[in-house]
Amino acid sequence: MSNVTNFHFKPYNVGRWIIWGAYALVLLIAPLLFSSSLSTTMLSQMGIAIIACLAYNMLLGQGGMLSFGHAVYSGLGSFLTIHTLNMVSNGELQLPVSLMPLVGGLAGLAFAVLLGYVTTKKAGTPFAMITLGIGELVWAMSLMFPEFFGGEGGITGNRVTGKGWFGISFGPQIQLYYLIAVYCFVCTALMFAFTGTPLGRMLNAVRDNPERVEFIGYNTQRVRYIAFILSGFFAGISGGLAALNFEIVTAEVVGAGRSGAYLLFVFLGGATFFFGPIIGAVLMVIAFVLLSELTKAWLLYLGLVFMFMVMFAPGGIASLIMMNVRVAAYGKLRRLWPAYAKLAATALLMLAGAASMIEMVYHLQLNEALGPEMRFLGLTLNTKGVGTWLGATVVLAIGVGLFEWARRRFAQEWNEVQEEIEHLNRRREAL
Amino acid sequence: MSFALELNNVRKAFGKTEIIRGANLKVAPGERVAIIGPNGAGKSTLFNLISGRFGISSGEILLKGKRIDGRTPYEINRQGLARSFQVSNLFHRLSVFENIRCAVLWSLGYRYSFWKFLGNLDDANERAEQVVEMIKLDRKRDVLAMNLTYAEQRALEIGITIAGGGDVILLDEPTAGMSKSETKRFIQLIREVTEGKTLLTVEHDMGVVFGLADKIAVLVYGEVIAFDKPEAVRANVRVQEAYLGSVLAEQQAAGA
Amino acid sequence: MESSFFTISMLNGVSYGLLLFMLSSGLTLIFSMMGVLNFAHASFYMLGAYVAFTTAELVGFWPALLVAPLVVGGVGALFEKYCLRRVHKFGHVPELLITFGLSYVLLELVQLVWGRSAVNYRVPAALDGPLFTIVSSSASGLDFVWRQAPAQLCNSVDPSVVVSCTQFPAYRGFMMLVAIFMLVAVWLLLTRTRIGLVIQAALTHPETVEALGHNVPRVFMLVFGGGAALAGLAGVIGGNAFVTEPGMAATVGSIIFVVVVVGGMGSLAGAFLASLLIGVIQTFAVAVDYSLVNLFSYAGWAITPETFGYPVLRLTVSQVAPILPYLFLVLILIFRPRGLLGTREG
Amino acid sequence: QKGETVKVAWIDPLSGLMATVGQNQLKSFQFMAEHFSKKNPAGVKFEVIGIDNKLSPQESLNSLKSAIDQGVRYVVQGNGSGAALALIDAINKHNERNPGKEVVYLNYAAVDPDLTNSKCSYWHFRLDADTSMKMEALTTFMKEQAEIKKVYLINQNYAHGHQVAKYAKENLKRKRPDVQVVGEDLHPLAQVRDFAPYISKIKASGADTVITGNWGSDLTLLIKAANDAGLNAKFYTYYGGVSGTPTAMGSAADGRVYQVSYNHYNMGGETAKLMADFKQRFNDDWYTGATYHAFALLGEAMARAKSTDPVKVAAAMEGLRFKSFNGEVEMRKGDHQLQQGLFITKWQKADAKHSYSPENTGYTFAPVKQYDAYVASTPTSCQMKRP
Amino acid sequence: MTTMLQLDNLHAFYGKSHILHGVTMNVQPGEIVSLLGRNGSGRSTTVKTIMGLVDGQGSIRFRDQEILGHQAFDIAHRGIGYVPENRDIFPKLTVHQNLLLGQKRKGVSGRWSFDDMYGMFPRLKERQHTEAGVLSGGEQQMLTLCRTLMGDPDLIMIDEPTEGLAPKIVELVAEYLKELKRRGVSVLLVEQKLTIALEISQRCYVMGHGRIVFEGTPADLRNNAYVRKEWLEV
Ligand SMILES: Nc1ncnc2c1ncn2[C@@H]1O[C@H](COP(=O)(O)OP(=O)(O)OP(=O)(O)O)[C@@H](O)[C@H]1O
Ligand SMILES: Nc1ncnc2c1ncn2[C@@H]1O[C@H](COP(=O)(O)OP(=O)(O)OP(=O)(O)O)[C@@H](O)[C@H]1O
Ligand SMILES: CC(C)C[C@H](N)C(=O)O
Ligand SMILES: [Mg+2]
Ligand SMILES: [Mg+2]
Repeated sequence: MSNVTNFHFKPYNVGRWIIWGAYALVLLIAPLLFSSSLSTTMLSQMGIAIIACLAYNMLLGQGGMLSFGHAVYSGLGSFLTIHTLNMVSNGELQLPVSLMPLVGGLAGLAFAVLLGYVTTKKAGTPFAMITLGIGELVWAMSLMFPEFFGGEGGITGNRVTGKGWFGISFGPQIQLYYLIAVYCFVCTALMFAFTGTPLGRMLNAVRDNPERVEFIGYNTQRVRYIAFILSGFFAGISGGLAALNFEIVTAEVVGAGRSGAYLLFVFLGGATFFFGPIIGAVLMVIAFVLLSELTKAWLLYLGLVFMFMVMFAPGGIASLIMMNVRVAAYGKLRRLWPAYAKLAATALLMLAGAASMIEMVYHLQLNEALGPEMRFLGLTLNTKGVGTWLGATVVLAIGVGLFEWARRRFAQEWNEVQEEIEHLNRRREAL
Repeated sequence: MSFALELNNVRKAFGKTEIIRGANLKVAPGERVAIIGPNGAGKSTLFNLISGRFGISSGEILLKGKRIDGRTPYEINRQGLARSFQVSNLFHRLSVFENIRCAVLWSLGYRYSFWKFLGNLDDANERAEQVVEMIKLDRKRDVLAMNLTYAEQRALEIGITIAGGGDVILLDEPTAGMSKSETKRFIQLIREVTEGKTLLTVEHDMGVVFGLADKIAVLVYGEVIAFDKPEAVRANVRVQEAYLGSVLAEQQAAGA
Repeated sequence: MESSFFTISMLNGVSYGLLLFMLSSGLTLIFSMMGVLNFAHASFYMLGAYVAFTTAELVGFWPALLVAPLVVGGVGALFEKYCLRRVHKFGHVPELLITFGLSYVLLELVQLVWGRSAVNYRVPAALDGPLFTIVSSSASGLDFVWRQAPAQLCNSVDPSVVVSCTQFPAYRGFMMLVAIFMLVAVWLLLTRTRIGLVIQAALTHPETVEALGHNVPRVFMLVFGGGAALAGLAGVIGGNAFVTEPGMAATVGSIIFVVVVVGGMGSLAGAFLASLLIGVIQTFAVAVDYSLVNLFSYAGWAITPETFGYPVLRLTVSQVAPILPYLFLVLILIFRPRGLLGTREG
Repeated sequence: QKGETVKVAWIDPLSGLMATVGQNQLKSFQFMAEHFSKKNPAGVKFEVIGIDNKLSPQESLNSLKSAIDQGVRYVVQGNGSGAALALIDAINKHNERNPGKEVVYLNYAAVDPDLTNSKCSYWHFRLDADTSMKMEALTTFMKEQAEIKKVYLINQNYAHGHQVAKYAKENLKRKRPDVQVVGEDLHPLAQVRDFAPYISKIKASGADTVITGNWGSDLTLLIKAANDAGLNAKFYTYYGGVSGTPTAMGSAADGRVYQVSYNHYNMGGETAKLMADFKQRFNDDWYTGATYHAFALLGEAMARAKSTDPVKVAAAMEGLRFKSFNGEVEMRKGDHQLQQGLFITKWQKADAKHSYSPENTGYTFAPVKQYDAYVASTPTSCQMKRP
Repeated sequence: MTTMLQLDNLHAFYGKSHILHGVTMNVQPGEIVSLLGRNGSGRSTTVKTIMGLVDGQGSIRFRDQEILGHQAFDIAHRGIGYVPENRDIFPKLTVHQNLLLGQKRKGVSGRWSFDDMYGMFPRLKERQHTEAGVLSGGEQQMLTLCRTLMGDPDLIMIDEPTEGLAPKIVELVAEYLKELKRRGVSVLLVEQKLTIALEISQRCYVMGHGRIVFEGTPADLRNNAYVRKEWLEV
């Protein structure tokens, strides 16, 4: 992917104000649009995940550090926050609940200072493997030390403690959501600001060419280390918020699964763009909470989506968006609409065919107790009927055929548009 | 007076093979020195030793009178020594401007700060703009380094080297791979941007050597066998034997 | 330590080490040659076990020994050809992620085909039972008896003499043999052919290598397929030695990375050494029931549950034995990032 | 309440390490729901909604939210005391913060004694027998086995394993002071691939009996390794019958593995028919007896409360005595722990008398001893807070 | 005798940018032909297209057989050798291993043996077992040339072989190119240094903007001030 943009930090940029304003607005009104209790928790979790994924991307996207163990920092942040919460509940300490995520942040920071020192000595594969090792160690310890980690049951707490301000007790999920939203906004802004600081830029330089960095006066190890600490801080904040959100912290929060999810979804969202991880985080929550409820085959879908994304859009969703933004900036997006529409329609048809077959297979294997009939896309399918299978196959085949046709048409138009843009650019350059 | 750069009996061995065998060199401030020598004589290695990329086996290296051997590259750089590479060594996913700006940050004292915005660092931005203009890449200011042509990359390579404001500059084959016409333009560029600085450069093109250098050092098998004014070096029998003494070199030199 | 216990533990350690090597040899092959950290390796291992199970049901264990690696190798080769190759140019991280994705897909597919519980994949009769029995008696020391030791040998007549018999399973011996076979095969591949060179060169300059007359895509496909086939072979052997179930991939998932990394990126000998070392260390660590508490009380410090850090001090070596490899990994990477015998850092 | 449909959310893993077990139990619940919808004293219909919690406490909370959004007022869960604790805690908070929308939680397999002691909750009802009760029965059985002289404890290094080890030592000291505990090991959960070193250690210790709370691959690999090394000790286990384990044990474990549980494969009567039906329908074994308890208990309590409102039903369930497949059982009022008889069974070849063979292994767990509820009953320290 | 290499109306593209616009040229057996031109005129692109590394249209015939559209390794096996510009040595392999990879089949070398190579550049022999990545720039250049020779090509295409070499070695390389010719190898030489190119080649082509703008003998070119001025110098 060659179209990587750069973020010049130009203050007083109108576009920027609009984007940040819109971001704040989305955070503000989302729970009003989606108001069921599940969606409120999901929104809360998205806010938390956004901070975590952005923190992770400080390493991966901006610093070129592939970590397999970043959950250690968010997780330990969670544990210290919940312990603090319990101390406050027991009256051993005075601290408003709204500041507790900072405790998590400090914990993440402290552990990053400690463990990051050895981790960031190296880059590349050794870095990746050290994080893997440390992650496994912390995870194994978490089950062995029930005193701190609470064993299998974890540590529970009650966020309704101390005296609330103006009736804000953080008991109702919605109040907590707004706390998370505020943290999410502030952390996003801070992390974005970081990309425009000398250290942030040097981190990019270290990613691209650590050797040269040494010859322009910087110690690469130090650059990585400081970035790691900052990333640990933000990860810790997200952990702290998670502790308040769930009011229980168990060993899984430091586990490899969590770390792996950060990696996968940051990548899926797009590690090369600042906002990529935000998309990734939203998808992560949707995938884990909703997708697994919608279908038993969610892991299969997830795996396939990953493989396709890595193959066809290695820059993640963010890069797809930016490619279209570029086209739009030249005023040519309208021309692509029909092609997009065809592409989407045929893709849906193809997916419907494939998904119905997958769902039927899973139904046969898992839900036979409910009889051979299953509901899918509003239809009742008889999983034992030859006709159903035949139908699904036909839909799939037609879908594939049409999709291929639409894809070719689209590719052609897309190329044309790109060529025209190139042409325009060259003309502009020549002027 | 103290020399800008001083090498005393520097030795370097890789495994059993000794590549630099007691090199001595004293460069006065403001001098432009070209280092020539057969392939594999150790010219690039010498640059690597001076700039701290490799440690020396014995001897000492002084920069403006201070020992720098055993220091890390970034420490040496902070003392005012900058170098370029034989193969372009850029930050390929950053734009031309960002490449240069990265290179000026340390010297302006911004170090590892993450509480200031680059956009507000007027001195750094100004300096970076200046350098971009100097290396004549202002029209490519926002192009990613990896999308530049070869010659532009070489120019950027020089830009990064000089941007930090170091006053001792090492350039390793800056014109390699360029055609005659481009080479000419480039020599001019180097002259401009290194005005008033101490310059060491490695070159095989005698045109460049004679066009650029006040003094020439000849490195053969890890030893400096001659260090003198160009004419004197050209007349030196040992140098002719070891290195020059060919039609090609004569022609190139004549063309300069 | 008693000599019989020592002998048995040593045997256990070495055979466990060889087992680890068997599991990770394909990964080493792929990693050392192509630089790809193949997260789906364990899934190939699982696939090998399942395919072997079905093949063994149909035509018996011995054909399965051949069929399963071929099938898995084929799957690996196809994956390389249609997926991995496409992302190669994007760098190592996408390569790694696509194998991540593959591991999900393989797991789900295996569950769809073979169901979610363990399958009854058994050791063939010819390899069932002990290879030899170690008879240790407090009177006459150690003695090795081929196959099963007769019952009277294991029961002492004299009550003052303690006799105990420990069997060494034949299948474990077989497993060791296969591991050695893999070592030799991979070693030959690396040293006797130029495939390794071609791939290493192609990692940085694929076009140049092609221009020199080497069919680079085919070589990549063969190597990846070969690595997958080795995983498949490990699955044939490991599947019945342990349990063939969907969780089997996850249980070996990270330990094999430890072996490869500790050994040194790209070093076969290193991986072999690391396997043995980890096997032996871990086995002996299990036998050590001492903790820091014991150590300190030895030195005269009284440690009570109130002492700071008691939960850590209380852990015995045997309790942490299975996670020692990770500790080992972290320490090695910090102090010798190239790994035991590695030559490069990444 | 007659004719009403009662939605029961099943929150347990369908993916990950415990997916196999989860699948089986979801099927069991669906099967039992169907069975009890046909006849129950309250005349209600049961509908089971399966939600995958991926064995994760945090995900369980999401599942709970989703269940509540779907109008569910009854939740069942069993795999993992971690998820159980999370659910208890969340349900306590939910019920407190949302009066009128209370949710009741039936725990069918999470056996951490804390759940009905220090962490007990009014909204939580446990249908399985907890670790301490099972150990009580197990050691009572061992008391009578004179040949037991040296015992070795090997367990997973986490809460459940710690508890098994603790109760084993306490009970043995009390009931068989002459028995020597010759060794104790705690190994990390699901991390050990090769148990041979542990077996050597057990062997070296001279133990004749091993007590283990291990489950899943940690149990099967342990038994396999023991068999390979020719270790002749007897194994006293908790989880020999769980999906996958019978297959793995096979003939290797013949006569050497004992299990303590509140049901077994050869109980005859109604269960025999249910098991046969289940097997025919799903080609799988019905071994989670608590799925039966759950609907028997709910049906009975709803009939008494004449309502399906969780608050009333919960009140009715307290202290309720009802008939289940293993005789009359009682939901003890003080801690909501079901009091029921326990069985000690032994892995052996299936024969005419003990004919049900799990996973078509040709082997079965045959009962060797039955204990009445009072034998295995353990005291509770629960101080129940009632609304 | 058949023509060694014949290009007819060759067009080439990098993605969508059109670089070669109908190149027609040929190389006869036993001939040294040089291809001259300014930076960016498309010389490297021409040889890469012949080698199958860049997509082309038109016709490329090697010994009267069409090779356009074939894969690079196949073209190499037919007997074309290619020495890339910018030192594409394999940095992690030793010098010897680099040479080993030059052989198309293991252990099969034709006209050239390892000893020939080491005899040609003794410097390489000294550095035999070092990683090629640490070689000096000039040493790398020598290695690239030798590596291709190990494949025993009948036609060798060399892209800027003297780049970064000391003047003395440059002359040495010129000698070796003549030696190649004596051993019956045809050479297509892409060069920057006019002196050398004109001295050793029999014919030369000059390229500009992806087209052939001049064809003739070195003597013709020397006499053609217009072409030199317009297409070669500033
Ligand atoms: N890290 C290293 N390990 C082993 N040998 C090395 C290393 N670095 C350089 N050398 C050897 O040192 C010798 C000198 O190399 P150097 O690059 O300094 O030559 P140079 O004078 O710059 O030549 P050129 O003009 O061809 O670039 C070479 O023979 C090279 O192989
Ligand atoms: N990979 C590429 N993608 C796009 N354009 C390219 C690529 N490589 C070369 N070009 C363009 O093709 C044109 C011809 O390049 P080529 O490398 O063939 O020139 P050359 O005559 O060999 O010059 P040089 O002296 O620089 O080697 C140039 O304009 C160059 O910018
Ligand atoms: C696997 C990757 C994280 C690192 C790779 N070895 C590299 O050198 O960049
Ligand atoms: Mg050099
Ligand atoms: Mg070129």
